[in-house]
Amino acid sequence: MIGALAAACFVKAFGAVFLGVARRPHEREPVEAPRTMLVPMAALALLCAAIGLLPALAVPFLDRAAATWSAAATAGGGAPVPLRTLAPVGPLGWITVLSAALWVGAAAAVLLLRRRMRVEDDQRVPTWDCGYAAPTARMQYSSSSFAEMLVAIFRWALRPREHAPRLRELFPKSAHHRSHVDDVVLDRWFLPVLRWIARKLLWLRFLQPGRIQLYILYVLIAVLALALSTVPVGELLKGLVPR
Amino acid sequence: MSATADALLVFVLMLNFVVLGSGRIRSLIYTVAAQGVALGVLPVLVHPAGLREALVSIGAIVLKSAVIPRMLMRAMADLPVRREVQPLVGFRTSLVLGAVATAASLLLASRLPVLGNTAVRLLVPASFATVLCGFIVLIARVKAITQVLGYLVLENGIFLFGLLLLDAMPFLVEIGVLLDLFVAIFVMGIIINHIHREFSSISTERLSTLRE
Amino acid sequence: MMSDRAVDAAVQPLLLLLLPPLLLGVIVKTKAAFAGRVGAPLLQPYHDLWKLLRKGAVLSRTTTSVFLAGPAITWVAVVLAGLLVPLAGGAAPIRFDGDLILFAYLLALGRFFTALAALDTGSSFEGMGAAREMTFACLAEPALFLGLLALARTSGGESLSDLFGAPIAASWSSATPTMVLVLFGLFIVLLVENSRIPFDDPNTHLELTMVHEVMVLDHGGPALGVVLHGAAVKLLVLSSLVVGLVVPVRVDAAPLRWALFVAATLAVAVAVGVVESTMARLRLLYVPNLLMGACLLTGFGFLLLLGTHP
Amino acid sequence: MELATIALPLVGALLAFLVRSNHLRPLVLPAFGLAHLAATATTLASGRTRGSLPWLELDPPGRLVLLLVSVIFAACSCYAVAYLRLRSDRPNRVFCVCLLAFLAMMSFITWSHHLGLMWVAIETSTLTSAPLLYFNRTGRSLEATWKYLMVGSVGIALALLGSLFLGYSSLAGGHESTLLFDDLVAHAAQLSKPWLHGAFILLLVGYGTKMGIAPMHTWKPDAYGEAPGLVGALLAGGMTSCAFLAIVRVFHVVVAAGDADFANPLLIGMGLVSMAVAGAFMVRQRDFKRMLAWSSVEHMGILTLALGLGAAGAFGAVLHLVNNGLVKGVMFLSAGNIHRAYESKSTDEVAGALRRLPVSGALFLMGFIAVTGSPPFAPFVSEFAILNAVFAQRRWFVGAGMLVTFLVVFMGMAATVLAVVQGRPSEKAAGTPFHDRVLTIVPPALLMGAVVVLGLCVPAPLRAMVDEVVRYLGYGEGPP
Repeated sequence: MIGALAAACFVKAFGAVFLGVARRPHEREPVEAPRTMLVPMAALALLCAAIGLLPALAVPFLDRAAATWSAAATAGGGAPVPLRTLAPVGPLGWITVLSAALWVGAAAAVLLLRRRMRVEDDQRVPTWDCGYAAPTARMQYSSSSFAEMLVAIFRWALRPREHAPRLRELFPKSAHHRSHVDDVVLDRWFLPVLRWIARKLLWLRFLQPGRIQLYILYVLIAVLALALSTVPVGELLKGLVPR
Repeated sequence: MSATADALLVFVLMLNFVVLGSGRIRSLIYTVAAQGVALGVLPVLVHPAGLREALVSIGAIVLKSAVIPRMLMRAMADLPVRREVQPLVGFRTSLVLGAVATAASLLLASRLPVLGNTAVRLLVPASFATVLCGFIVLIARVKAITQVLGYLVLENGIFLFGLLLLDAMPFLVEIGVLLDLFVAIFVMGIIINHIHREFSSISTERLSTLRE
Repeated sequence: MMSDRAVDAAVQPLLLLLLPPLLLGVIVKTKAAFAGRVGAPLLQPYHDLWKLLRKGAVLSRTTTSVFLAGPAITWVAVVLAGLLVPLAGGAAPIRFDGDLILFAYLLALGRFFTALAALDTGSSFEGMGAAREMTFACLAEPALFLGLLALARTSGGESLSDLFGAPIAASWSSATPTMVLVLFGLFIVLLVENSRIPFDDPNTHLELTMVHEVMVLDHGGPALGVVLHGAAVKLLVLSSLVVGLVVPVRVDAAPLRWALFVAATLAVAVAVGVVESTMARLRLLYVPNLLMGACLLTGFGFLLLLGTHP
Repeated sequence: MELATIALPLVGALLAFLVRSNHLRPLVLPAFGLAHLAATATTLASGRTRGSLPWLELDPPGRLVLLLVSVIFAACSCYAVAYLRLRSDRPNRVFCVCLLAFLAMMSFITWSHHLGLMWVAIETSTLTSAPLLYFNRTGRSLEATWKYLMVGSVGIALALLGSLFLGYSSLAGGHESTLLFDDLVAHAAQLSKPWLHGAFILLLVGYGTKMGIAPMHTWKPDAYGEAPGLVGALLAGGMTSCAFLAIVRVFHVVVAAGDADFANPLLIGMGLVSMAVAGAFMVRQRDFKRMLAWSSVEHMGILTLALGLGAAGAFGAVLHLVNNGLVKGVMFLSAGNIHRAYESKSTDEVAGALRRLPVSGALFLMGFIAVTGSPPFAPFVSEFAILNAVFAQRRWFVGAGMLVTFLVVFMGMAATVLAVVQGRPSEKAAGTPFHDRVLTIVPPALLMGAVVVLGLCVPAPLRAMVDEVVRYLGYGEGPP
């Protein structure tokens, strides 16, 4: 489930942001980020691809790290039991072969298809709109509409917030509908609990009202409390009866 | 010899109740001074008379019954503040508390292994009672000057207990303790003056702005 | 025996590429038979594909390079997934521990890129299709995974080939309830993944009702061909899972095995056709419930095993 | 040999009293402060720890506290010069005299080896520090001084009674009554138990009041909140350490008497209570000086708790004593700077300290990160050792309680400190004449440097002293 949810989330994110038509006219022409920002991202991407392609390279590093950790686990004595080293776990050979096949195959297919379907820009036509009179860019699927079905399924957990228009007049003018899902765990459970605790702790402030007599009383109470806590109650009762 | 010591100790206990019950600050100071005198005499009675004991008792008498009360009286004189003692907890309740405290200290003392040979069996309970009465005065009175007197009563109680182990305390330390008491009262007197100048009253109700 | 594996390895890719359109033809034929029509000839899909591959292309102005990459990558992913599955009871050309996870995620990869290509066109129809497809996938994937896990537990192996080989016969006898549940579960997954009737009507013309078709709405010419062939291969791959379950018999002779496999696959296609013609499309709101049902089926099957098998 | 460390400051006090000009007098402070540091160093290096009188002897914990007090005073005295220059409007005769007298008394505490003598020293130090609190001459600081003096004196009176109990317990135990630590430890086995227990309770409450552990902590937020930053640093760094020293010495007697399992639960209980109270009152605290006071209450709670853990916790406790002193020094001095620059202590008016006072603000922030026990700094090492000890002894609830209080304290302090440090200073704040001066920044920076160094590696001589204290407590070799 998690894999599919992740896929859905990234399709939504990538699609809404990069693909389709611009929803609003840009104030100023969006310009590519400077090279210094691109290079780090590219480097990281390459690194991921490299590990994906040749996991065998990363294994020795991971092994050593895991070994130290596992050795520490039994520092109390006894021979350090090394964790199952990563090598035999993952069929690294096959993974390399398959990912290579995937890369090469995909590249070849894309190039082949692109050569077959070379179309000059001027011959391009608007997307097929099933004959609708005036499709506007705003009719595209935005991110919340994309996720609407999923949110509906998990409504009990996500508690989406709806801002539906309330129609008041007979002939409603412009209306808007916005729904968003806030960070459930943080907003719904964590912060309210913290606020409640803070209120409870504030209530304790009456313990320090500023009157000095009370402070001296606290000192006396401390002595009595300590004295009583050490003398077992039984002996205390026995002690009440003077010898 | 121990009979007179016992009598004196009973007198000290009585003074405790007078302290708790007295309504006017002036009488409070006199009572504490009387207690000072009674305590001053005790070291000579309890331990075989020696130069050290004599010096300690003279020092105590001079300090507790003369120097400090006069200082407090002078502090009282230039404070045009009403003379009554403002009790936080009514006089009667303080007296009842005092009685309970004395009973408890008597009981506690009876359970603690006091060495038989000390001439005075009553010494330990008396000191506990005085300490607890000092606490009651500190907690149950509003005016700052009465708190100083409560502290004095507390010190008297501890001084009483100190009589048991006169030889443990080197003479120098004994005088040090008395000196400290004097300086403490002196500094408190100065602060009371400042309080009066700042708040034009020495009741601790004005002294409760700092709170959480 | 070595030559036998080599034969398998050679036959499998060929079969992967050639057999699938036939399955589509068989499904169309069975539906026609049910409707009392003669229906299109069995080889019609081959002709469609051939025609599409040679047609000219029309591209929308809003599309970027992602648009064409979608179908290409999907096709490659599905074919690779095909290579993982032991078609004829033998061993798959590519076999390693844990390849069932790779298999599921290759299918997911294909779906991912199809959806991206759909969003690239910027039309609300494709967006709707992509949204629905992703939602259904979220519910179908767990069913697939649980089913494969249940099989892995019964057969004790960890790679697809171990699952579907000899142990199937043994597990049918030892854990029949599980096998039945997993079979139904996988069959429902088959229907969802290939957007067959209960979930989506492949040959409807009403965009609003489509799921998978509307995603590929804007593809034309060779791209559409690639998409159709990819979908067909996916159908073959998933039905081979079902076949592996249903046909436990292990026969040594290679040609006989392959023949048996082709026959069984066609039988599955007929079954799909039967389902399509007997059931109507489910309302969109009920689809999640049915998918939840599939998950429960395979999940329950898996739970049943917890007690018995180590 | 002890003359140097005690007499020197007294001579300094006298000199300060004699110096006429308000301007020159502050210079006496660093002179004698550094001289005192030098004297301490030579005394410790030379190892001559036996005083001329039988009652004066520097035992291992005494050495450590003397060094700590001396270092903090040296830093504070340099800071004081600039501080008194900035506050030249106010006569500082009483302030300088009392400051040096305060140092003398603290050294006297570390040297004293007789319970009664130690009591006199602590009482006098309370009396000498009272005028320091009243330096600002406001109604609030007057009230703070009164409370400090009153609660402190009552607390210490109980400590005197406790000392007499201890003396009497040796008398009741058959030996002649004595208050010398060596004799007490020697006869520890024969001390009569009820008197010993009574003595320990009274001494714990008495000196606990001076340390400021709950429930006797009530004077601390008022006193530290109203005192100038300099005095707050000295009190939080020096005075509390001396009070803890007194409790360590008494605890040593109790351990020698074999009653450790009587004392440990008390210490752990008091420690946990003070940490909880500090945590509770730290939440939504708008006055950052009072927040520091609550942080001091919390750290005293940690010290008491660690002392109660026995052998394992002793190392952490002693190390934490040093770390806490240094970090409190940094926090109070930088808080003093911020308070003076903004002329307000409440987080409503104070904001953007990093912009307004770049160095002090940074030190205040680093101090906060150190005080809440974050890794690169010293308190982390000691708190980690303490927690390690707690969990090694399978005290799950105590450990859980500590961790929860650390979290609550961190959240409480973070809210206040970040409100002070971040944001943009108001125009009124930008207008005030006070800015970071060399002498107001260098002392806290040096202390911070020490905290960082201690966080990375405990230097050998210090390590030796700490191990000595652990041995002194009778636990043999401390944990590695």
